[in-house]
Amino acid sequence: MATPATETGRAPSAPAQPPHVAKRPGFLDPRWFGFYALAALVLLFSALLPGTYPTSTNLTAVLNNESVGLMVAVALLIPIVAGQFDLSVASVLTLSMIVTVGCFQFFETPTWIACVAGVAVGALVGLINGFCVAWLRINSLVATLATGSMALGVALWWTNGSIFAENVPAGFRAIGDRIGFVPLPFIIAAVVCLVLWWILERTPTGRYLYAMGDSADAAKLVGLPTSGLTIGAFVASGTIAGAAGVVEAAILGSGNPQVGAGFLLPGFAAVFLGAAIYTIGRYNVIGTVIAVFVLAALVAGLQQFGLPFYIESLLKGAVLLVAVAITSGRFSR
Amino acid sequence: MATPATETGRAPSAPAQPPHVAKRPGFLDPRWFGFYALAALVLLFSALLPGTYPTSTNLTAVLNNESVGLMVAVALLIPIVAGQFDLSVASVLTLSMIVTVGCFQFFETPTWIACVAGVAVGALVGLINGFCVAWLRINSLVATLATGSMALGVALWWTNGSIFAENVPAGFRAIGDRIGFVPLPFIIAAVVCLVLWWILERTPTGRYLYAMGDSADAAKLVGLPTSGLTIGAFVASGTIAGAAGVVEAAILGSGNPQVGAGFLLPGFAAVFLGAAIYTIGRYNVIGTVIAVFVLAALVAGLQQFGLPFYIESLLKGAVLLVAVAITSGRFSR
Amino acid sequence: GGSEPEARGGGDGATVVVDAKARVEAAKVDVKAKAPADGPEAQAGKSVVLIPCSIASEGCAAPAKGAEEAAKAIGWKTTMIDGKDTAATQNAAVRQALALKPDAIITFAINPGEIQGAVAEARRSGIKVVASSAPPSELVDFSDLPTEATWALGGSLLADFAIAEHDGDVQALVLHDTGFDVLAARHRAFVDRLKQCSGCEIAEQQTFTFADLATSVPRMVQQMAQRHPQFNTVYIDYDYAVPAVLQGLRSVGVRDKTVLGSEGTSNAIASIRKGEQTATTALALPWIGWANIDALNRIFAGEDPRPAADVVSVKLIDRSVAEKMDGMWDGGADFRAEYRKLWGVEG
Amino acid sequence: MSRTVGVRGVTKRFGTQKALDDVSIEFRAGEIHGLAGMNGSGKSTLVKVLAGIYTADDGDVTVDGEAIRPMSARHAQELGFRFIHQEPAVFATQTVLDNLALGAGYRHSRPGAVRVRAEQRAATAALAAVGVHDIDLRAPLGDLSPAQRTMVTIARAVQDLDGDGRLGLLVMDEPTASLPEHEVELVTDVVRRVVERGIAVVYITHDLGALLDLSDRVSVLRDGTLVTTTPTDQLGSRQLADLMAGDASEELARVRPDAGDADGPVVLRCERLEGGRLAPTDLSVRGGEIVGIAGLLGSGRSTLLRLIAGAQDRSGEIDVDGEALPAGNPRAAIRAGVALVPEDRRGHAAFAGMTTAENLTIASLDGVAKPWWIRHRREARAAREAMDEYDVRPRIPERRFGLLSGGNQQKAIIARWARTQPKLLLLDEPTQGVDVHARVQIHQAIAAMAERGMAVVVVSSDFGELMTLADRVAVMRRGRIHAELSGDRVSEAELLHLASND
Ligand SMILES: Nc1ncnc2c1ncn2[C@@H]1O[C@H](COP(=O)(O)OP(=O)(O)OP(=O)(O)O)[C@@H](O)[C@H]1O
Ligand SMILES: Nc1ncnc2c1ncn2[C@@H]1O[C@H](COP(=O)(O)OP(=O)(O)OP(=O)(O)O)[C@@H](O)[C@H]1O
Ligand SMILES: [Mg+2]
Ligand SMILES: [Mg+2]
Repeated sequence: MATPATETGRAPSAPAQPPHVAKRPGFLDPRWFGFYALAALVLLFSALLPGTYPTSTNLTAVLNNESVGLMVAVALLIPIVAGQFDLSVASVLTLSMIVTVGCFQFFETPTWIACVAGVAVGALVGLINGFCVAWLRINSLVATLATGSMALGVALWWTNGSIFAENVPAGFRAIGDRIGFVPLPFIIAAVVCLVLWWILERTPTGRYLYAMGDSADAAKLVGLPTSGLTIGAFVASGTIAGAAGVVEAAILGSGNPQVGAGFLLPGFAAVFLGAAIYTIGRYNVIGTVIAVFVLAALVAGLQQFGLPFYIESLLKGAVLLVAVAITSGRFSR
Repeated sequence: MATPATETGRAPSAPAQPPHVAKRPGFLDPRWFGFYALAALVLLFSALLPGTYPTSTNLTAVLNNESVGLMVAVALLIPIVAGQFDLSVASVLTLSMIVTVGCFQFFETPTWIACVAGVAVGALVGLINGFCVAWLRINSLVATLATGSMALGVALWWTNGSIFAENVPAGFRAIGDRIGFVPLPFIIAAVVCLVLWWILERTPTGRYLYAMGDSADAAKLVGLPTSGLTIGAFVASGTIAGAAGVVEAAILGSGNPQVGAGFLLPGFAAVFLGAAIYTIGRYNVIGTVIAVFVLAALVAGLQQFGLPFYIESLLKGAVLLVAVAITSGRFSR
Repeated sequence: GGSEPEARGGGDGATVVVDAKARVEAAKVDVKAKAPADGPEAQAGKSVVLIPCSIASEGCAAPAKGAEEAAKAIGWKTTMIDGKDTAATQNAAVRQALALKPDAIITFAINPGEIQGAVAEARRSGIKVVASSAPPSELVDFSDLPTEATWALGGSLLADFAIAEHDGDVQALVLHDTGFDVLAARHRAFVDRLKQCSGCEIAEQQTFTFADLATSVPRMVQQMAQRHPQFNTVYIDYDYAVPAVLQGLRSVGVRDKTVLGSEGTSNAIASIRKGEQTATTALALPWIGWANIDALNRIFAGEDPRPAADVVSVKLIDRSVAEKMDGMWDGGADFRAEYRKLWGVEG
Repeated sequence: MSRTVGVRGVTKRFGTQKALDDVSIEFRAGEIHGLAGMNGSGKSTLVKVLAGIYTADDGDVTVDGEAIRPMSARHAQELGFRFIHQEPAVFATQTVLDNLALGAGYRHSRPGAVRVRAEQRAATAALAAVGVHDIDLRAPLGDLSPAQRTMVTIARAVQDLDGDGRLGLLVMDEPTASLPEHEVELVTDVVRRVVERGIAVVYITHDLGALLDLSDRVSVLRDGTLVTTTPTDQLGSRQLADLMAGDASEELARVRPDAGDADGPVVLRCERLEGGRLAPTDLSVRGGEIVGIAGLLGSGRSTLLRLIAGAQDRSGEIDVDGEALPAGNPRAAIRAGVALVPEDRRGHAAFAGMTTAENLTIASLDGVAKPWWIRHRREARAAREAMDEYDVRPRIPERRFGLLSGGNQQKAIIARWARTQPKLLLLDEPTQGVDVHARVQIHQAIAAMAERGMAVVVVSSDFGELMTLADRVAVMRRGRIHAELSGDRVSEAELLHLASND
């Protein structure tokens, strides 16, 4: 039935290609959905709760709450970009808290030494992770599950069932405080995010990490220092988790081995949601940050309505599902 | 040193291929390491603790304790074989527990209805997961994180965070009991494992699942019913998690929304360790079962020694790391 | 429970405040831990497995460690197995304990109703089971230690403290963990006592769970604090959760509120000394352990274990008390010696 | 059961681009239907529509004139459509046996249990039917060479041939792109046998001579539209090329008629190089010289290149420009000026999720980035230049690389390495999946690079390509360099003879 059409009228010589208009992302581009969601939520709750929601107190509160979660999320993000998982992040946070407060409790060290110790212990676990994955070539899920378990073991060992809270100097607690309306933990988290954003989006190192995450074999053949990058990714992840632990210790003023585990899954949720709402399908810092705050704005609003705590679980799940379904699922094109 | 010799004696024309000798696994084959580790542990502890370790009571205790963990591990295994993650398993277990005991507490249903309800709720969440992944094409990590969060939300909603334990009939509690020396939960877990082993290793369906896990694109190109298989895998996973919840409810005699989350990471650890100690690099039922019991034998022995509690975290991590490093890491060939 | 003047329901504001102040002062003075006046001799050669709800949290672990100490004193062999927070692992711990063929198992802050299977199995094999810090229960040989009245006292004293502090004008935020049955008595007593005070009000009640305490409680507190700017008191079931409450308050810039917890962990006492937490009602945690061993000794001797529980009491600790303390309240002077004397194991 | 399968008015859009525009073709039973077209003209897209992997935006797949709706992969499978896709659908960790049985739905087994013996018998037969006898059924497919993998996929597609005649259509999208001569013949035999059974065959290749030889009719696609469908007996390959391009195409001639006198400095010197299946081998290449490597499937050509590039562990010495290379270190090799365009593009070269620009610049960000800052404008400009030079289409640097057609990906990978101006360029099947015009462009580019003093080693299963390109050809056999030819002695017949006889 098909009749072979003898087509003419095209420019001869080079085979023509339909004109590809490199489209600028428009307002309707799904990459903006995250911003819209955040804006809509804030507006909605502000309209409904004019007295308490759009207030600086509330902003301060939300920023303060999310700082550690944000740091955990970006700590998870780096290895994910490079194609690896770091499940030890939560335990590293715990260990770092314990080490920091332990420094005060037992050695009465100055604040800076305790902080450095907390961050260093995170970097160390990260180094071990990197070594296990890059050199021993262990699957990252297994390796970090194992090192995480061991880090937690060490934290439990030292605390032996108690909470460290002695001799914590006020200077250290100040890290958990705020300057004007801006909580210091948030400033720290923001700086971490900014640096990381620059590295991932604007430097060759970031490019290489994404390339490794895309195809480890090809990355190797293209001459990238894959071992170095892997180790670097895990060290960065561990260091940020360690810093998150220090900040959490300053916020709480104590070192508690049971704080930490709760940060893992929300962190992953933020990273995945981040890839769903911004630069679709690509794990990225901006998306992760937006995701953290979308969820926080939602939870804060709901709690101001006095809804019970389980609403949070339900709604977080629903938001995640709907966002991802819209932007990266079946309906995304 | 070697000079290019002119080799003859091969059939000409046909391209030469180094002969693949299908080697039988010998005693030193790494795939037996799991068995060896288990045997060595059991022997060691038996020698050191002759009065309490190699006893039927201890065996019963270990079998009973690990039944639910084992079911969770194989529930995780099925989607992993098919190349997907199911993070909702732990929450499904929780929800199923609550639903089962809730049936007794509020509706005083007969035992079988409560059990069916628990399993069905698991299957339902599995179906939703499958639908999200296969039809909505959402990344399985995100989808199951979200549905898991929602399942937990529902469980918390119904219980309002408290514990259901009213009207639990003795007939139901008997499911958590033992027949002679063999705990009924273990029999259930064993049957589940056996059926699953047969399906994964001995039927075309199992091969399809492994093929999909290898390359989803290729599976599609070859015309495998990838959507059906994905949904099936998640439904199976959810159903087993639901059954695990029913069994856990019977063991505890109560429904507790806090129980569940703790099963997730150990379950993953068992699946990964399983792939490291048996049929190297391939997720499989036998390896998973061995892994669960290696870890259980270790923990039981340590506890009988009265070693401090943190030793367990430390050693579990170390065992995982060493096992995987030996069998599937750098030194595996 | 200790002795206290009964609250007169619906009394006029002034009397409620006066009564409350009286009870507070009474509970602040040095409550002296002591052993029961009489009891059986030490039963020799027993072995006990101790299962705290989680060794990682002091409220569970400290009584277990007290019991370990006491068992050593009475000449028994002990093994401690970690309950690791959840009913599933606690159930497993009890089953693991069976393999050791002990004479008894003591669980700490584990509701036997949640681990019925393992408990039943243990009793079937002739092992005595004592559930410390759990509501009265038919499932075990003995469980009401501390007694329900003692738990309630911990709550009502905190309410009294708040009433006294604010002269009968308490605006309270109440956070309750529904996951532990024993806490219900404490929480109820706090709420009931406040209701007796006509000028007092509970601005809002919320529930939370132990598992996501670190992340959800600060948020919850922030939002409650913003919604009820008039509040002056926060009650949360146990000291362990107080740092999360303080975190929430601090982040919305709220200070100088009355923050109440209960249990008397060393962390809480340090925090009270620093003026962060306001007060706690302390149970002498190691003493609970000793009392449990005493109860068990009575059970082994075929006697009623209840007298062992009657001695355990509650002390209210605010800043003035905390400043005189070092570490947690362990029941004061020499209850250990008294128990030794009671058991006839001097030395 | 013989059927006429066809497409009717099929349109397929990707974003704003029409990959297929109102295409109607009929594939008659018992006929080999050739599909020709330049890279990116929509051939593979058409195949995927037939396979039910893409749903046409418009139009239908028809069987005996009736539209199949809805069309799905499952449906295609049930209709007996069998495909060899351009990107082979293989399960690398599964055994050869499973790879074969999967394609046939384990029809020698029961649903409740796989009958291994029966499946093995069927698999052996299926491989034998395509002339392959020496593949271990229990080996994971990933251990096989790409060519062997291709043979397995072909065996899988045609294994139903001797069954109950369920085969309705056989579509082969460049099955021979990286196959050596001998295997190409095996494949053509298979195709002929299938057609004899009265089954429709669709065959795609950029080897126009072979296409004309084999097919009865040929359809030409250009930019997603059907130019014509004509019987091949009225067509010469020159004419066909013109139809594809829409204008006169360049002569397929030797690009370097004056070669053979390379006297530049020695850039590559290998001594007793050994590793993998490569027996100790010596090789040296001068700057400005293009050395071809010929050989049969599995003769060690790719291995040789991988060893030099450090992609595989080795023993023996390698000097590049007088500098010794460490073993198994691709990074060091690249620093020393070695570039490898690997055989397995998808697995070893492409970053499918990244943009085309990122893929082009990944090997060297010099000139577009400082260690702390990538200059995105400059990068885009550099990428566009490279895309212009190698005619990578579409000319959108931001386009996801995985969405480019196979041939355009190949051109981009070559451009990636050309940008780094290596001293030694190793090309493994450089024109696989590349259309005739691009092929000429690539050949000219390679020649130009050699002209500038670069040493080039080209592995190709297409002996014609080696003749066109190489100054000197080393013939490999069983892991050794077995003979060397240069100048006029290089002829296809001679190469084939040397490659297949000791
Ligand atoms: N999934 C997709 N998304 C967007 N564009 C696509 C997709 N698949 C193919 N294209 C585009 O459609 C056009 C046709 O591609 P197709 O793969 O069919 O070409 P082809 O004729 O097979 O080329 P080649 O000879 O290089 O294999 C190309 O421009 C390609 O970039
Ligand atoms: N990067 C690599 N490192 C190690 N081994 C590899 C690598 N890539 C492929 N192989 C393996 O090396 C073996 C030889 O592969 P291949 O057939 O490509 O080499 P070859 O003998 O040079 O083939 P040909 O001559 O047909 O190119 C195969 O078993 C293949 O799986
Ligand atoms: Mg193509
Ligand atoms: Mg090759």
